[in-house]
Amino acid sequence: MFEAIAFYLFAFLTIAMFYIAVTTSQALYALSSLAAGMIFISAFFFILGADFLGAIQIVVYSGAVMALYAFGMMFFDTTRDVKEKQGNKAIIIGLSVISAALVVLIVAAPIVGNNIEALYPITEGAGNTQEVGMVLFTKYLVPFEVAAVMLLVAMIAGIVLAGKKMDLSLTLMNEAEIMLMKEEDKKVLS
Amino acid sequence: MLDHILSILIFFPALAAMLGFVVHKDSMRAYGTAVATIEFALSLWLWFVFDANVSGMQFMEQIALVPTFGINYIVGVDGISLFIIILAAFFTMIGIASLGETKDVKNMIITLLFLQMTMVGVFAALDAMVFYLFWELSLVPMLYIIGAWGGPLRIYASVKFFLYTFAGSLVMLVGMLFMAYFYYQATGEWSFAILDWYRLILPESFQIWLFVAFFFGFAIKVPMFPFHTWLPYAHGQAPTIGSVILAAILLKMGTYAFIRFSLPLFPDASVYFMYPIAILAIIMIIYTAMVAYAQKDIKQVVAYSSVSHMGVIILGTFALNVEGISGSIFLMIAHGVVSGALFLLVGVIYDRRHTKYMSEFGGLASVMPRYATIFGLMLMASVGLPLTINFVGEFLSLLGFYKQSHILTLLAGTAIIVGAIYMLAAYKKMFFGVVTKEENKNLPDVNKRELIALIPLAIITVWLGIYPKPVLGPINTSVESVVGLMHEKAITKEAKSRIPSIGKDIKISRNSVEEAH
Amino acid sequence: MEIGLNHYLVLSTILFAIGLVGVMRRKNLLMLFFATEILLNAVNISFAAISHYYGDLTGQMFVFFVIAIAASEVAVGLGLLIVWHKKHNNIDLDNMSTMRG
Amino acid sequence: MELFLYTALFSPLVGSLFAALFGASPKTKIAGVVPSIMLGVSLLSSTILLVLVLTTGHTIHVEMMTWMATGNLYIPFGFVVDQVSVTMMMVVTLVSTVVHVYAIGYMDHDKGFNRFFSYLSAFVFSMMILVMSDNFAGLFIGWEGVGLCSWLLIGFWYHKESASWAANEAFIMNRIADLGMLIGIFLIYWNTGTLQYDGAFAAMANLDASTLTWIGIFLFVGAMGKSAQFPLHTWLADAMEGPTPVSALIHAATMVTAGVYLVVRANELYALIPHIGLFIASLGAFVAIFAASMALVNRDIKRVIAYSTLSQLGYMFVAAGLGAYWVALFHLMAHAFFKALLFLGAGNVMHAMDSELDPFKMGGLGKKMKGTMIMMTLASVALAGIYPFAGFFSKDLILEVGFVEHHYIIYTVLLFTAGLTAFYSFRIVALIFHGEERYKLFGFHPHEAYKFMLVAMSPLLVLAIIAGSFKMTYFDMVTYVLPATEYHVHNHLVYWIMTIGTQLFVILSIFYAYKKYTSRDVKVPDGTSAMENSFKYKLLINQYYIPYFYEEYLVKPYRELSEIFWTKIDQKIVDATVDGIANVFYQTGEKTRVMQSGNLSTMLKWMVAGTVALLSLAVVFGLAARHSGEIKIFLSGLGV
Repeated sequence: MFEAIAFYLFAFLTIAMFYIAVTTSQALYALSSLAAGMIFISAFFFILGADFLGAIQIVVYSGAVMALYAFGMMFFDTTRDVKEKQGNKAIIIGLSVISAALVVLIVAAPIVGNNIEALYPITEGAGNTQEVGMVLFTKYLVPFEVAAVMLLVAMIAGIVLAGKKMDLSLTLMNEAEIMLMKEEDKKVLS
Repeated sequence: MLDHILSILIFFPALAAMLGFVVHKDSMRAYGTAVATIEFALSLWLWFVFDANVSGMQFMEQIALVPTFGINYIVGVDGISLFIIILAAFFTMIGIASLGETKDVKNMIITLLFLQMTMVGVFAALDAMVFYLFWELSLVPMLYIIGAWGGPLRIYASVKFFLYTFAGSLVMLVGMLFMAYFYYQATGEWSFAILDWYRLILPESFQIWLFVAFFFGFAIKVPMFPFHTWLPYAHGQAPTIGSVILAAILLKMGTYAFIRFSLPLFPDASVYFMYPIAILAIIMIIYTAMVAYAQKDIKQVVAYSSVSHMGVIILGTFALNVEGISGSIFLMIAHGVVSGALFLLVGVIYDRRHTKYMSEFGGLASVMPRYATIFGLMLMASVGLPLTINFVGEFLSLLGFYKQSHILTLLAGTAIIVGAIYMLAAYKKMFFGVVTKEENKNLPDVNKRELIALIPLAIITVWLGIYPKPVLGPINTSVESVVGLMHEKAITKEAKSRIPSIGKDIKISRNSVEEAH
Repeated sequence: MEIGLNHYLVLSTILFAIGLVGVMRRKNLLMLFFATEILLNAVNISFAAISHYYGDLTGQMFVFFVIAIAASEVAVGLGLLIVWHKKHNNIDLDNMSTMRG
Repeated sequence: MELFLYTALFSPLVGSLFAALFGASPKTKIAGVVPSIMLGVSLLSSTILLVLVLTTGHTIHVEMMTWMATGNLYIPFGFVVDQVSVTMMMVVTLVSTVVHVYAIGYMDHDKGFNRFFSYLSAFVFSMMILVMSDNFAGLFIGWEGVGLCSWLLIGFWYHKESASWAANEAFIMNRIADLGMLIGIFLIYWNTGTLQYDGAFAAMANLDASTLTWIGIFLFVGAMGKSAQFPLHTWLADAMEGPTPVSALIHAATMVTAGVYLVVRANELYALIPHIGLFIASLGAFVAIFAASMALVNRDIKRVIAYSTLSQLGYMFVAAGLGAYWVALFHLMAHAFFKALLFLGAGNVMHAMDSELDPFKMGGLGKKMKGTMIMMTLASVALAGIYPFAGFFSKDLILEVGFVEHHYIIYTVLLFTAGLTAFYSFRIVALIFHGEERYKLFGFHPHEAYKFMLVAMSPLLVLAIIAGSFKMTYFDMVTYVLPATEYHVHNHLVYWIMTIGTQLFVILSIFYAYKKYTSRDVKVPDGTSAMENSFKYKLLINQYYIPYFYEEYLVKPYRELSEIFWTKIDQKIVDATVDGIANVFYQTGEKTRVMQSGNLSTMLKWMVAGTVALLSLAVVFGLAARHSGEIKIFLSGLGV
């Protein structure tokens, strides 16, 4: 019963948050609601007994990813409304709803799931984190390491890409210098 | 070395081509000639050690590639493929040796050597997948030759050549996959080995569908009417060497594949489709001969004449008896030699005048007597004069088909008339009359380098015309086993009666199948 | 009122649909990234749910890797975004049409 | 003995190759002399063989090597010297030796002297293969070989448009006939299993009549082409574009008689199908009168002789068709001698008149060219068939054959033709050598040919006179292999009436021609006289409009059809279809390219649309798989 209440509550909350995230024209609203949605999602992980994932979700999304987003948004003028030309809404909504309906149809079909066998069954009596660790460091060791390398690469890539011309700082420059720079290359900064 | 002679023959040119990248530009011609000569010598050695009394495959090699699906690298040679391999080596050799002044000789020679690998590979392959691989690979160097060294319309011509033949081969690939699947269904094992497939007897309806699938791939390559239109463009735009190789070897892949695949795999379907194909062949013979007569460009005349001659080859193949099939294989070689030589000859005059229009010439017989003589010899070979190489093939092909249908042979026999008409008309326009054009008055006669290519061809033309036995003997032995196999495999009454039984024991081919495993 | 696998899958689908709406509707590159994150998370829920209901850890492993990939995607994506912004002074999708066929 | 056989066969080839060595170099006498000597050797060997065959009655049969062998087919290079082939060998080598020697003088001033001898000797070699071969395939080699050499030699002066045209015409027309021959060979092979003469003829006795008839027809079609029988006759007159020795050798004495030789060789076949034989005879009789009529008016001496050849070939076919094979062969031999002589004489005249061929522009040449005149007159007498010249024994024999076999229509036609023959022969003799010296008007300075040319011609002259006396010897010899039917009119009175009547008729014709064309009234025709404008004259001078018909209704349509095939069908239909298919894909790409606007947002929409499509497919297939049973029932309900 508790589980059901929790599920519906968080389901409502996530849907609402994400709905705001995709519809609002305020970047800050979108960012905030996205972050909230992410955290609510972690609730599902906890309900499902995937404690480790829940923790990861919070750490990564609300911590790292959101920080990154916020960082990114600082570059742009977030106070401004995001102007978006709206296309044909019917198509967008229609396509989304149809695909959702189809996916539901597929997953609801009893043909799926009747004959699935657990490849790495959950060990009784061990905590979720422990289980995850066991599988992760045995069967998935190589992908895990590769993922680590990938993250490192992504980090470096992010720094390199975003860090071009980082050495100039607008705050340390006086007006004349900024004007001069704008003359030279109008596209550098907004 | 003898055990791996075929692999050496296939991969030696490719390896040499790789090394060719580091050879200096100026010594490339000598390098290419040397490589091609070694290859040719090897192919002659293959002939020398070939046992003409064995009808099955010889020098077989087998390396597993994808064992799960029965795809193996299997190569072998019998009397049917032996001479085409030699011909391929021969033409690459004289092609490189007589290569005129073209831009980028180095790349041309490298391309030619790669092409040679694919050509030898196609004729030696005994696994359908390997065959298909080489078959498709052969398109690439040719595409490159036409597209890079061709005439003004070269891009159109090369793309048309590539896409057209490629589209056909894809249908063929589907056919091969089905064939392998049927084999799997029948035996519980996957196999793409042709010799395994030979043992499979399919119901007639399956045979018909598979035959059609294979037919598209082969017919476009041959090219049979109405799939022939890529050929005039390809020949018209290709440089001389490209046309020579294309006409002499690449076209033979189609007819060779008919004999290697269609006939023994689908004997009933072959009988079923004999008349339609014969009618197509007759249209090819007469129609393209007439089109050739209407051409203004000497190279197009030779190109269309190729199509016309290929019609006779197809007809001989579908005679379904030893005489006809032997004749058609012999004619493949003959046509290779003769049309190759004719394209070389056209190249000679093109190098001098940079035009191929016959109206630009006239009276060349007095200006270039040696050229006119060799051209005349090849012309006579092309129209099938006895004691030249073409006659043996044409005679046997028509003789063979006469057994199947009198009227159709009579119609096909007009090849000797219509062939003479366009060839003589072209010869008259180019060589007879008085020299009218000022620039033709001082044309130099054929030079040494061109003679290096032309004299051997002339000698072969006459030699095999008078004494075809060294070639015809091995061909005959292998063809007998093919016909015997077909007769034994045939299930319909019609096919049993159309395909003659060979009195001799055809166990030989079975044995060689077993040896393969 | 037992919550079954299908509940989660339906939830996941709805979230996915919202994500799709975002992907198609948004003309701002940054917002597009948001929408992509929604898509990924929607899938994550179904992975976790399937993992739970079938007692198999593979689903969770997948989620783990998806999160890792999402993180690196954000890092690289944002980097590119910044470069683009520096160059063109906007991040409007309609201006990105250099790949016109 | 094999040595002589091979010598006879291959020495012309050696000569040819020797001359070919000098092919590209300027004129060398040796290139003419050596082939002539080689032919002399060949003649000598043939003579030895003849003597051998004549005295012992043995035949020589050798097999040199295998040519083609595959399946059940086995064709060797085999040669046979029997009574028939040795006769042909003698004719061929003798006439060609004479012609070679003659040509050394005739071609003296020609640039292509060396080339000429190479071709000419190659021709002799081919002809020897043709007559000596012991199988049909070998015959076909020679058959095509002589065709090739004929092409080369007719078009020898290739700078002349008419010559190269005539060469091509001859080759192509022969090819049409060769197809018939080829089909005949195929029929023989598939019905008898061999192409060797002896084996094939032995097996033919067991074949049914319709097969034999077809074989006979197709082989004869081949013979019709080579021997220029109607309707494939037009090439022979045009072939006179070649040098005159060529006309003498190829288009009078040897190659054109190959058709007769074929029928004679295949006598065992034709004996089984007399109805075909009758057809051959009828066609022969028709050609005899048909060609003779064209010869009456023609104003080109070589063409007149060519028509005369055609006419005589008709005679030979009458004999062969009626089963009198030995008579046909005998006439072939006699004809070769006097016709070659006639041609060589005409060559002398041409030489003297700077290649002028119109006899009306000559006249009175007899004073300057006595030797030539005598020879041509005697050859014409022989041709006309006056006792005791060769023509009397051979040609009158054919008339007798017609009479004895009760084919009176043929007999009458041939008799009438004999008169025509005499008339046109002496028409040109009179026009050339007698009467007014009209050539002076045109500024010619005629001179007699070289002495050695006349000497070279003399063997032919002798043979033209005395060949008839060998008749019985010859009969005894060839009847070893040919049916030995004697043709005698049993009633002596009838015999004498026939013979004397024929002789008188012929002599009258000669006198009429002589009188008509030596008179002072003979003028160079200028197209104004009433006779020249009459329909009959026009019909004859235009060769019954047959060449015109061929040109208009066969050659032109072929050319136009070719053009249509190329420009309309090949380019507009076949190729356009292929390009059209390619274009469908190309245009689809062009059209759908718009989808790829480059706008990320649009592309994302397309992506989602694609996802939806794939998902729908998955659902549809899932449902179909689930409900396959119901679907099948439903479909069967619909009657699918």
